[in-house]
Amino acid sequence: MSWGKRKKPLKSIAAFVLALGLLSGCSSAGSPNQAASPASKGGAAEPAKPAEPAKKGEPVIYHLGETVNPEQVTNFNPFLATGNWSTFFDYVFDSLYYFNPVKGQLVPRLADGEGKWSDDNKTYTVKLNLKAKWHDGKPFTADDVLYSFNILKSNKALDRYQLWGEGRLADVSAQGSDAIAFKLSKQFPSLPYYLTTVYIVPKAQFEKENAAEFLNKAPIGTGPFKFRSVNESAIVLDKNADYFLGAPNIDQLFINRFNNSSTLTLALEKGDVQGSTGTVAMPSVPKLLENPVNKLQVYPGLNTFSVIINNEKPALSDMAVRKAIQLALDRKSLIEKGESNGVFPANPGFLSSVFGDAVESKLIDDPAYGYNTNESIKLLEAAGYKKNAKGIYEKGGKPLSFTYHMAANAPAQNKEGAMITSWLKEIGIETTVKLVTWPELTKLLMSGDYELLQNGIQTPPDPQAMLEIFHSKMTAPNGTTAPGLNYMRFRDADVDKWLDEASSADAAKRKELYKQVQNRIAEKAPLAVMYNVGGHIPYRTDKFTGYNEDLPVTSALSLKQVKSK
Amino acid sequence: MSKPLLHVNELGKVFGSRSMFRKNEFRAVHDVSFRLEQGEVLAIVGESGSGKSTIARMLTNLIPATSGDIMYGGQSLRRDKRLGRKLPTFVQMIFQDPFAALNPHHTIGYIVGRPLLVQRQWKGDTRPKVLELLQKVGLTPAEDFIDKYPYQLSGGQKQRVMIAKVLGLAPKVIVADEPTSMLDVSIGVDIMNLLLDLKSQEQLALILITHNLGSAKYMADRIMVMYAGQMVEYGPAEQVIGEPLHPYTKLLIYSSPDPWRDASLTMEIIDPQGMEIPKTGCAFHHRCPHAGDACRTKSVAVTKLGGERQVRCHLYT
Amino acid sequence: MSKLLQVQNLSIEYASPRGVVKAVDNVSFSIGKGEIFGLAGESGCGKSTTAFGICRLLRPPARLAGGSVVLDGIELTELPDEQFDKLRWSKMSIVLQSAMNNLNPVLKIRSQLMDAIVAHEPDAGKEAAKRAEQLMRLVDLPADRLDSYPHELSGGMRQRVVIAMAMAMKPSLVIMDEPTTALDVVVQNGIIRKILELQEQFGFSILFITHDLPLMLEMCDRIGIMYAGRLVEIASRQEMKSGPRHPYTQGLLHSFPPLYGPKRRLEGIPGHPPDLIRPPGGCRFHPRCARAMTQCSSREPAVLADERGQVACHLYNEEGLSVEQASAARE
Amino acid sequence: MRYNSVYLLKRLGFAFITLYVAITLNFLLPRLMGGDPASALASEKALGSQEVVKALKAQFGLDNPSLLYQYAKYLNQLLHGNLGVSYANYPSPVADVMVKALPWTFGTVLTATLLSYLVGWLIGIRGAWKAGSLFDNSTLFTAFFLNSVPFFWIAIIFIMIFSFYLEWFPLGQAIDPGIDSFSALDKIKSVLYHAFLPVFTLIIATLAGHILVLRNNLMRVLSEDYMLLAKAKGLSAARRKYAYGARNALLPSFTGFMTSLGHVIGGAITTEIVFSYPGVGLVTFNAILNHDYPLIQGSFLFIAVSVIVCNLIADLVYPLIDPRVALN
Amino acid sequence: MKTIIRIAAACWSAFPGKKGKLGFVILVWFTVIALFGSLLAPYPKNFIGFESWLPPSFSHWLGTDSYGQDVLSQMIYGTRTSFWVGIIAGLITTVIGVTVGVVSGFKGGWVEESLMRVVDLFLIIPTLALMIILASFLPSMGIVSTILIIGCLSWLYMARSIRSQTMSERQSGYVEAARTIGMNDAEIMFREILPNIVPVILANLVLVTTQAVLAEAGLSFLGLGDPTNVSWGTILALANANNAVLFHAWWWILPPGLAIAFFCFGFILIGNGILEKYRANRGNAAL
Repeated sequence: MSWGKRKKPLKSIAAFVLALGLLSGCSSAGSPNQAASPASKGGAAEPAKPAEPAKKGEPVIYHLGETVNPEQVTNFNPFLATGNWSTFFDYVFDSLYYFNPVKGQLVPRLADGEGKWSDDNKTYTVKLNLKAKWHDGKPFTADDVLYSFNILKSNKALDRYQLWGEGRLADVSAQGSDAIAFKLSKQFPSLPYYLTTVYIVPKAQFEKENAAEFLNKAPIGTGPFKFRSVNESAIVLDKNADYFLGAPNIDQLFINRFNNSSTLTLALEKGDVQGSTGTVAMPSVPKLLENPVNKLQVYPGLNTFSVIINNEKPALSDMAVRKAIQLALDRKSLIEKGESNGVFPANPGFLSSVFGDAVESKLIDDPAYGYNTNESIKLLEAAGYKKNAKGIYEKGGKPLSFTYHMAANAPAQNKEGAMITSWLKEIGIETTVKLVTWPELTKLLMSGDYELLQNGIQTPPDPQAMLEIFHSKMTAPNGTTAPGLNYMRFRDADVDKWLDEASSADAAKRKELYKQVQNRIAEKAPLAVMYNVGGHIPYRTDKFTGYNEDLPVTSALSLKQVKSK
Repeated sequence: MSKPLLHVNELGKVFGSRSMFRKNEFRAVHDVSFRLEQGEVLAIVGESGSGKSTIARMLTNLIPATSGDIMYGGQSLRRDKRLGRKLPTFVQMIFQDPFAALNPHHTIGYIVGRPLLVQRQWKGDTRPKVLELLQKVGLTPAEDFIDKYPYQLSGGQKQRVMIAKVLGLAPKVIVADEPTSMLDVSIGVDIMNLLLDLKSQEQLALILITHNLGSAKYMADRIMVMYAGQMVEYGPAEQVIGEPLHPYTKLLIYSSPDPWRDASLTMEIIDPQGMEIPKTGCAFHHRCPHAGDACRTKSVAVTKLGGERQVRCHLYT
Repeated sequence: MSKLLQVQNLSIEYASPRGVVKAVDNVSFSIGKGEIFGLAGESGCGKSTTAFGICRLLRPPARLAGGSVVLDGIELTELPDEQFDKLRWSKMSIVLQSAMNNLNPVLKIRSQLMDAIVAHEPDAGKEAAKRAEQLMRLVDLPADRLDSYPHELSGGMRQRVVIAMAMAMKPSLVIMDEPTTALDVVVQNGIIRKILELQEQFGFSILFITHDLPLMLEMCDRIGIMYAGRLVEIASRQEMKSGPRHPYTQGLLHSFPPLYGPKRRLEGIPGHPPDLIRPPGGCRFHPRCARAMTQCSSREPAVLADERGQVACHLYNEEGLSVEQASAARE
Repeated sequence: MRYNSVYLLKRLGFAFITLYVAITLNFLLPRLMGGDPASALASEKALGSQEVVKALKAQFGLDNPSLLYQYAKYLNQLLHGNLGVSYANYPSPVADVMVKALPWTFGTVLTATLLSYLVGWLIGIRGAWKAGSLFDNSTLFTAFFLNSVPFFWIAIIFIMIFSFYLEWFPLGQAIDPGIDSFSALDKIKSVLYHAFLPVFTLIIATLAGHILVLRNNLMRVLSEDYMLLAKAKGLSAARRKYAYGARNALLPSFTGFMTSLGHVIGGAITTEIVFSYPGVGLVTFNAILNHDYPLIQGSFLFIAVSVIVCNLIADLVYPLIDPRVALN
Repeated sequence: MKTIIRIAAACWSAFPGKKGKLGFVILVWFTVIALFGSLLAPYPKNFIGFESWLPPSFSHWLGTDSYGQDVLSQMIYGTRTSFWVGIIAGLITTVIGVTVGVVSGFKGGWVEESLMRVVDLFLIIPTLALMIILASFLPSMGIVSTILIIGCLSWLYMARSIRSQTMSERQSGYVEAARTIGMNDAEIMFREILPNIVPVILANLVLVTTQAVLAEAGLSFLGLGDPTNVSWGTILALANANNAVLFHAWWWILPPGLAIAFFCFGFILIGNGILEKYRANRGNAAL
């Protein structure tokens, strides 16, 4: 044996392993689309840079960037709470109505116009647009709609918005071949908003499976885009030339997947993708906008970031303290420095500005609820608090010293938290910051085991639902689990009364009641609001045009209209 | 019969790991008996692997014996648990490698004084006693040495420190495991002389473990020759060297270089390259020019001959 | 006897953090063809360093500081590396201490033996394999041991392999640095007899280095004694046996307890070897010498060479008489 | 065959015990740390309704509070090759998710490890052989420095330089999004093109360790007597360097080669995140963010099993290349 | 003052070799910043009043970040966190590693077998992944848990190294010598053996400290650290999350990475120096 002989096998082993490693990688790259793509493989297009303008005869491809985990695109079953990526369904499936967060309105999709309430306001009838067709060519029928709603009834876990919950849907039935009647057990005027949360699926495909466990790898929808394939980097959708609301102008929609928003932002800047559904690194937005081809669409949303205050804890049960905290938040700074102007200032009355005229909009700019530390200090001193040696206000020997929980794992939010705690320090309120995991944060909220807690509260697309988080039926004393989102443990008899009244009142009356509730919330400061997070959608206008800015520009209905320049 | 200072009876040691998978045993020492009286020097001679160091370690209780017994002044090390604790004041050991046996991190004063404190033979400052001990082993002026660290000393000085440390506990028996083999010969002689002098002064018994027949003859009153874990020959030093009985002893003496030997002396040597020690019969039969059938099959017992001599060989049964 | 190796004023030193160590200082000796020359001394006296200096295997920071080494008429110290590499093993081979470390643990004996041959005769090929077997037979090892790894052999066998390897190119000089030190006496005896047998057969010269003076007196033709980097005495075996001249040699010889003769007290040599960074002035042995005189500490003794050998000690004047004898004769 | 049965049995036994402990650890750790994925999921999507929480818990088999019951169920499922169903990817089986991610990580990690070792060895050998030279000192300093740099920082710097400024490489991902319509050759090209930066990052980040280990080993070997003897024999420098020196220096680092896989996979987690590379690291990280117990367990199990298997392979190969091990 | 100079001079000569001295200078540099950060930093911690994305200038040597914070000041405050995380986690690791290593190396037998099997076992499981799991599942995250997690998971290699060192010490004669005078095990382990392996412990301490700093940076980068405490890792995480690359804000990306690298570099140099000196000493002792 000699060294010379030894060397060769070593080298060749190295080369073999190398090749093996990389080939195994690419074989798996190939396999999912072979398995999942029902369509035949397209002509061998050269690996052109995605952003190049389309040449003649080549498909027009729109590259949409999205931060989505690789595992989240393994399943295209829109019923499941997990393992899927909800934004995707908007392109492939239709719901009866689409909630347009830009205008706060419902847009009919599979429904043919607005539905009709019965006289007792307990039945809502929706007419169906039967021009719709499933991607596999089969006709769309009322049965599909009935199936899609009734499956939620039989699978509690799928009914994430509790449509079949207490006092809500009692029965869904067909009214002839082109209408569906939603019967309620109690008046529930918000029902149309809730209808936006259910995607209609083809009964023929789903009834063969258990909807709660169906791993849908080749989704069939009625939507503007057809599923073609999925690989490690993108979901590829073809245009639905037969779409009943008009065929898209682009031939293919690539949903390019990024794991982090930084890379996505860079891809946008470089033109690898033309738009995103929203998750970009907020601080990068101003830089993006330095390039005139980049635009940003911002609209308020349903998620309100706040310093949530536990109203049952000592000192925090004192309205003066809560108010002082509310006044110590410089919302403008938070929005500017923390969120780079990509969010909307929140309404001290809590209702998101997305709900248009139901919102008491004067509260937003009312200096009485704006940043004013002098006023904070005045309030505290008026309430009998005195500064101690450490410069912290105290009463009866008990200083205003609170724990301040926030989620770990969110650098921007933590930065904002640091800003807030330093402001609180300025007005003589001491905080001990505790960072916890997200589930732990939820647990603390539910059990009321916290004092101050920075987090967002997300509500369904319904003003009633948004305000009902202040209803006392949504809370429970500290130590017991809150049945609803009233984590603040806020109780106000008037608010309860007004909300109960609104739940069955007509539209005008409701608006009026909502405004009353909002004013009371602003006044009592059960929590200190920061900002509304909705959409902040960057998009490029250098290669494509025709975005509909009345909708989220990268939503299915807008992208349908987009065409290449 | 009066109780000897040290009585070793059928001592045996089996090393082995009994793992899940198989037994891996090695018989390091087998059936060794001897006795030692005050003022006596016994040399245990053998090649590496003969088991001589194992005996030294069993005598000082560094490793336990697996069979047989060691008795100090009639007390059994095996049965008398209390003896174990105070054994250090009874028997002490001098190690082969003075470079390693002194903790490089401590001063000479600490090293020599420490045993006194550990064995509660001294209270308070050990310095005067340490100075006295250093003086005794010829490290003079002792003041110069007491605060030094081992690395500041030469090999011979280190071995003297080792001896001083050992003397501190006033043991009755000292086991010296190749005390000079790591030292230059000119220094080694001094150490041997020191040990002999101390032996007479302090009325010690000395066990010298060595592979060097010359040193054994120089130091010892009696010599015990070890081979493959067994004692093969025992007797007064002059006799064992002068008129060896066992073929192995003869081989050993013949192989030891000595320019003054009788040049005409020749010997038939059987050198079974790499062959393992036989498991049956006499352990030496594969190298023995006189081996007969009995040697190959029958194990040998010790034969006691006149004049205190003992030999383990079929030739003398 | 013609000279095979001539070492003249060899000096080797190395830098240590505390200063320059003169490990070998002005050492001169020669070895005749077919002669076994022993170099003896205690640890640190520079005997191994001398050997490494001769075959240019000094490891940094040790370096040759001066002197010349002539092997078979070739001046070795100035030879370029490539030429010296060709000369290695073919003219001069070396046997190191018999530790496990002598052989490459991951190569079979066969390839290590063949390496030595192929390095000098790249075309040897099959013939090299045959020669490897012959070499094994030479040292009484079965040829099938060629396929063993070093760890599968006993210490004595390994040393035999190393000796076999040293014979591979039939060198004219074999340097043996403590070849048997770590071995048991019986094994040592076997190997020494094998070395003598091979030497008789092939007639090479041996530079034999050991601290074991009795062993040396049994096998070497001439013996040089080193102390603290200097060669203090050279004498034939007979002269050595009958009575060395240098007080150090005398002391050393009397430090080995003899096997024969009546028991008598040995004296050894008091003190310990000097620190070679700051060696004592004059004769380096004088601090330990029982017969030291005033001049010993101030003047380096000249080397006296005569028919009995050579000695560097103030006790002896030009005539080879001791100073006492000389002064006694004068009076 | 140099194997002896005891050695073989011992290694296999250890591999199995390790596997068992890893399995148990995988089960226990996430649960002991607290957290309740069902409530978290429910509160995210279902407004904190207890009814939905209950339904979700039942769905994921968390309704039985007994840890022992869950453990038994977990082991039983494992025996049937069932790693459970991912929460976040419900109803995708964990195995499916892992099988998709594994090739990417193994491709990059193995390639990077092999190349890194190769380059590190070569540099280390050269450095030790010429110890004290300019080359040695500069590589040593660079290695010390690189040894101290976080993987993800290198990744960010690479993205900044090579992807953003120079635009030589993509900003991340493993393949071109249009792969669907590519020819086989273009697919391979695309994969290699995308893998370059992540692999390069892993190489740079791990190179230093290999250089240092090999250099130290070789320095030690060079002081051995057989190296001196090899020189005395007149062997050529190349033969001394490789057959005598490097080979002895490589062997101790061979087992390290396999164990270092775990370290590299650890580093690959942050690297994959920066490069949006769809491997095990990214899956693990996302699973952790989603509190997806079965997926975390699965990903852990896959990592552990791979490393255990690699170790076992190393243990079995070792006696073939180092004769000393066989005796043991 | 004089004593400080004397101590400094003693330290200076204690650090072996040029590399060790360079490492010492780096260590002193970071120590001074860590200890006197609040005096050195030009602006207060987390002050956000400046314009965002300012490139380096005289008033902001390292520019400002997306929040309008002075990067230099953040770096200086970050030094403190990273420094203490490294040191404390390193000490925890050392205590565990030394205890396990010394006990298993000294005791041998089943104690060693079982401890080392555990070590082998955990060595196989990737530590960073394990840390991520622990960190992300802990109900609350703070600097203390970061330190504990890092400290408790990094001792494996150290235990091994200390064990092998202890084993070689155990074989050296002074341990047997200590036994023969009747010292008990604890005394031998901690009075006799421990002082002799101090250099090895120090060298290991230095290494685990750098590992701790790197691990903290990694966890912070993944958002699993404690963002209320500014550290080099959180600065990098913020730079990455806020897309400093897009803004060409190299002044926000390079300093934290380089700081981590230099800090660890300094420590590794010191460790290497200690080990080299130790080996040299041992070598000489054996001669």
